[in-house]
Amino acid sequence: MTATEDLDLILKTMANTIVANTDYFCELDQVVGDGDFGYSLRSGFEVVQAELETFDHSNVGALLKKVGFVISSKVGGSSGPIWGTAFLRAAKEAGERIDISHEEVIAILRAAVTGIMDRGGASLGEKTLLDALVPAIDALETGLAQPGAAADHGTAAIQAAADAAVTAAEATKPMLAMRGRAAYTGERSIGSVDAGATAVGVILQSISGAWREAHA
Amino acid sequence: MTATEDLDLILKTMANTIVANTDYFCELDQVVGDGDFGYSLRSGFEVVQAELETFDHSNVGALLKKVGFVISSKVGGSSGPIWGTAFLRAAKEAGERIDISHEEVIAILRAAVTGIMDRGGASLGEKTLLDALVPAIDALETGLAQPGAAADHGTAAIQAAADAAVTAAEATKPMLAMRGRAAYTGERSIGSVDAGATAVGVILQSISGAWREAHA
Amino acid sequence: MKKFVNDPRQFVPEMLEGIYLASGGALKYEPKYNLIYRADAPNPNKVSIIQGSGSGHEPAHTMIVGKGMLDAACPGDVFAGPPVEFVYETTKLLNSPKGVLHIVNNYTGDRLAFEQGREMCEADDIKVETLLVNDDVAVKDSTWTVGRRGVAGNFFVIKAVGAAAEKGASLEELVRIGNDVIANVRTLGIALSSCTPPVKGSPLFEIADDEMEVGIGIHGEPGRQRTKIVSANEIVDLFLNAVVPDLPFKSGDEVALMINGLGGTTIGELYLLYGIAHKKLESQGIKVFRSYVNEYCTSLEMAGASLTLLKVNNEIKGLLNEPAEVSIRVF
Amino acid sequence: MKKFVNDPRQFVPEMLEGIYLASGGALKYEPKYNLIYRADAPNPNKVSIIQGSGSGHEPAHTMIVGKGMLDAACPGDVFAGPPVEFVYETTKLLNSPKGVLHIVNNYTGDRLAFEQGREMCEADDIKVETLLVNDDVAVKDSTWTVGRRGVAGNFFVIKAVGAAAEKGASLEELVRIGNDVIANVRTLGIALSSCTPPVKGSPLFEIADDEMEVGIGIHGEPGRQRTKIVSANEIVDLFLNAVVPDLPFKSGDEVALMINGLGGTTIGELYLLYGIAHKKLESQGIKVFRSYVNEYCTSLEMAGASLTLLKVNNEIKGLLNEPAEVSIRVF
Ligand SMILES: Nc1ncnc2c1ncn2[C@@H]1O[C@H](COP(=O)(O)OP(=O)(O)O)[C@@H](O)[C@H]1O
Ligand SMILES: Nc1ncnc2c1ncn2[C@@H]1O[C@H](COP(=O)(O)OP(=O)(O)O)[C@@H](O)[C@H]1O
Ligand SMILES: [Mg+2]
Ligand SMILES: [Mg+2]
Ligand SMILES: [Mg+2]
Ligand SMILES: [Mg+2]
Repeated sequence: MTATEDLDLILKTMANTIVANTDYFCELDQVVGDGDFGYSLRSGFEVVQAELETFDHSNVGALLKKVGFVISSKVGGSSGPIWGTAFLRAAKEAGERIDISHEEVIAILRAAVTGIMDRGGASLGEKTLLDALVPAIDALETGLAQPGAAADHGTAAIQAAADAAVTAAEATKPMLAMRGRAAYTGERSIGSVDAGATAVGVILQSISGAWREAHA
Repeated sequence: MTATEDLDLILKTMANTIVANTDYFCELDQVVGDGDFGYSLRSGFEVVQAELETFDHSNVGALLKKVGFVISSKVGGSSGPIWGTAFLRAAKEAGERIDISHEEVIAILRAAVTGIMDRGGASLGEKTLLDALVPAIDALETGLAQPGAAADHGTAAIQAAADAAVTAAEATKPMLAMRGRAAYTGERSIGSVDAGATAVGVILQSISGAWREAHA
Repeated sequence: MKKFVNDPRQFVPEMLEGIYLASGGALKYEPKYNLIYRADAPNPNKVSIIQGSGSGHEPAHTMIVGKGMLDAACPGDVFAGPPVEFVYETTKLLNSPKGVLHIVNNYTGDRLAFEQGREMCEADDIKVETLLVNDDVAVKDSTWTVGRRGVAGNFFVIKAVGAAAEKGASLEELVRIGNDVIANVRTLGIALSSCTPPVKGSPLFEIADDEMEVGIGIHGEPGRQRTKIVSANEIVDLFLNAVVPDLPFKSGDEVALMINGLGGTTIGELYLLYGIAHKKLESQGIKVFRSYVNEYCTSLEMAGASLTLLKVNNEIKGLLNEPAEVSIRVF
Repeated sequence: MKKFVNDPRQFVPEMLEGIYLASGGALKYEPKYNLIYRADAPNPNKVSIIQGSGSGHEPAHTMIVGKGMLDAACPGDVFAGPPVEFVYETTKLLNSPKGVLHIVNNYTGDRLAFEQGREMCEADDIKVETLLVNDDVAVKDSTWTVGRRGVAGNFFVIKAVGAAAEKGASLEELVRIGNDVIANVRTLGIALSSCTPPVKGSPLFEIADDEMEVGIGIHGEPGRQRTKIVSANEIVDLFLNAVVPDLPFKSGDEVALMINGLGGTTIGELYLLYGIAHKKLESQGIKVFRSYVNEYCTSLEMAGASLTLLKVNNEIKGLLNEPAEVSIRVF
């Protein structure tokens, strides 16, 4: 599989997972947010789901940029700028490559994280999706550096990343929300997981499953 | 007891009964009306209840007129003009009398009925309080014409009137409402008693009880 | 009860005091008669226009006292017409050499109070005329019934005669104009929920979560039928199929189109209904001259809406376009 | 769900189409960007003023586009700020040589969309300035938080800069005026009920029949505390005890006093609250310059109200007194 084929698999799985979990993601956002997180993400990813094949596949950057544009034009709320910026920064880092090394994958993901931080001003530990995303990338980096990583097409590394995300999302529970709408609740935000972080875990688990199947 | 003492007893009992039955009268009005009949009557009769002693008692007409004025200044909805007109017409018929014969009682009550009909345009059988009030006056007239009527101070006649009102109120059930708010419900008005007619029955039963006690 | 209220029996007086205090001197308040009136009334060069219906329909009619609308309002309690004395005293206080116009919604309570009040005024040699508003098509009109109810169309009657009175029209002219509006205005209301009068403290009627009442009265009187809630498109069809054939409104007619909220429905939904109704009317060749989308005549916090059509001619168009200054405003 | 709606996901576009059709040509509508804008905008002699927040707060802000208020509104879905593209395209379309003013309520979603949108516009050499509205005293402001929320005070910011822009004020002047209003306006909201976003179809939160939420956010965000419902007098004390000491408003100050309905509360109750608040303020020596009693910034059909105080100086008083023409109106 080429890098854009791999990316297609990831994007399609991501879109399917988001559409399938719309209500769940909303429920997560309802505890201390306003309950629209799932709807907002769906508005963009249902377009990705339906039109992915028609997107420019000439290189990795072009494909990521198109997804960033779709999100910027369809997704409202905090998630639009945050996820949109993530994809646009990843696209910039990927550039016109059609082949991507393990190191480049990590660099692209780190660029997305920097974009989210620039856009939303959040740091780690402030109870946002960063608290799941960053540990997952760390785990992926470690995993991909293992000797067997090339042989299993990164399957184990991706699973490790997904597991790290789930664990880290769970660990947002005792955190005090400092960003986004949840921050208004102050102390009341303690005791429930962050919606964005939990969604990252759910999405990465789906991607890991799809990846294993595709590369079995 | 003088005529104004008798009238005081009737007015006090009437006021007490209306205040005590406010919620019940509202419930009756709720089936096909707007549920405010009890509140509307209360607005006037709680003033009668509290201030009756201060009213002009120089003659029957003056006392009835004062009640008519209180109702006209306090009672809203259909009940204000209907009950207010009834008292004002009764006052006019009673005039400056301080003594009232049985025949005069009936004439005063008939004047009230004519007033209600003039004001509201209703005839018998149109599912209004007239359908209880008129049969009650008929029964009173018959009762007062009996040989024993003077001896028992009209106690039996008043009880007969009260009973006639209750029976007649019950008989409004199958009627189609043609007047007031209930008329908007058309066929739906069939099957429930008229609020005003039922209230007349309740009030007359109270008056009959109080009368019997006072004249025992 | 989900309401901002102190003693429920003081709800109307406390509301009226708020209207008075918010007016910045434009209105006066006489607590004895629940009376809100223009500080500059009566004006000897102008007919005085009075309405006194039940409360609970705000902004009608206590909040539309002002230049170009009512001179005075003397409401009764929630959903009860005013006592006769309020009508009599208000008319006396507002008496003008040009006469007094009573605008009465066709409910037994309102009618009787205004008829008796007028008799008392005429005995005092006050010149009074009456307009009877009856725009609700839900109720069949026939000789043996109490006739149609007056609902949101009331706004147009007041607007037209209010504007004409401001320009010095005589009592007779106002009666002609008012009756012309009444002859050309039709309304239907649909309720999605009940409402809770403050003194009662519980809902006026029961209605299931998936039901609506078509043809509701503004005091919760039952309508034509109780059905399942349908889509907004189908609801607009229900409105138009009842209202349009009633006058009838015909291709080529120009109309004012009002979507009135009954109290608990968002203005967003009202505009959504408006858009659908506007398009359906234009597709029938009925041209919308002016739009009215807001709460005009409510039933406390009832969720629901009514649609009103007023067929306009040049005279009515001119009067609707005149300015007005009342409590209920945005700026 | 007790709502007039077709496909719930089309709720916002269908509402916007209604606003457009009701405007009689005063407004234009671009469905691609949920965009409602003045038919005569952009005006090269006037700064263009744009707001784009979540929907569900109507009449804010889509219904206050017009002369003397906003030039354009590009809302997102119910309770979600608009996608970045809406902000970018709207600003491009409304671009004026005098510049573009973004009025943003302080919510993460709105801020991020407008920040990114502004970056994109500046890359296209469009001159943009931003006002951040944050009047809600329920939320403690400190360096490590996201700051106060923007709620009903938004209306006064738009009214003031809208009036000034109409008279030709520069972008810099508008920023000064807007920030002056923002520095002097404070709000607290109290909810008696929840509300139901159309797409969600069920209430946003649970609240018992005898409970209220003090300090509610306009998207149902929790407030300062959940307590039993108290009397209207006590509720006004809660409002004033939170709002007055915050600025603080002091004896001798002149204020605009707004009682804003959150959607499901009757205007009668709003006037009742107004009257109580007016008297309590005057007893503290705070003089009410102008009253605002209506729905300005709602949370769908939520029962509840907010109280806003704006301390006014001569400049702001003059601007508040200027006329405006928008969709939401009575006449
Ligand atoms: N400043 C921020 N930086 C990064 N992520 C954030 C930030 N604010 C919120 N989030 C994430 O966004 C999620 C909520 O998204 P969404 O529901 O779309 O926002 P809202 O409805 O508040 O506009 C949160 O659970 C959190 O993970
Ligand atoms: N035209 C009428 N003539 C006589 N009685 C009437 C008339 N209309 C209504 N009523 C009586 O009044 C009662 C309702 O009174 P009320 O609740 O005060 O009226 P509303 O709320 O409709 O103004 C009815 O039950 C009926 O008995
Ligand atoms: Mg959210
Ligand atoms: Mg009644
Ligand atoms: Mg009534
Ligand atoms: Mg949101």
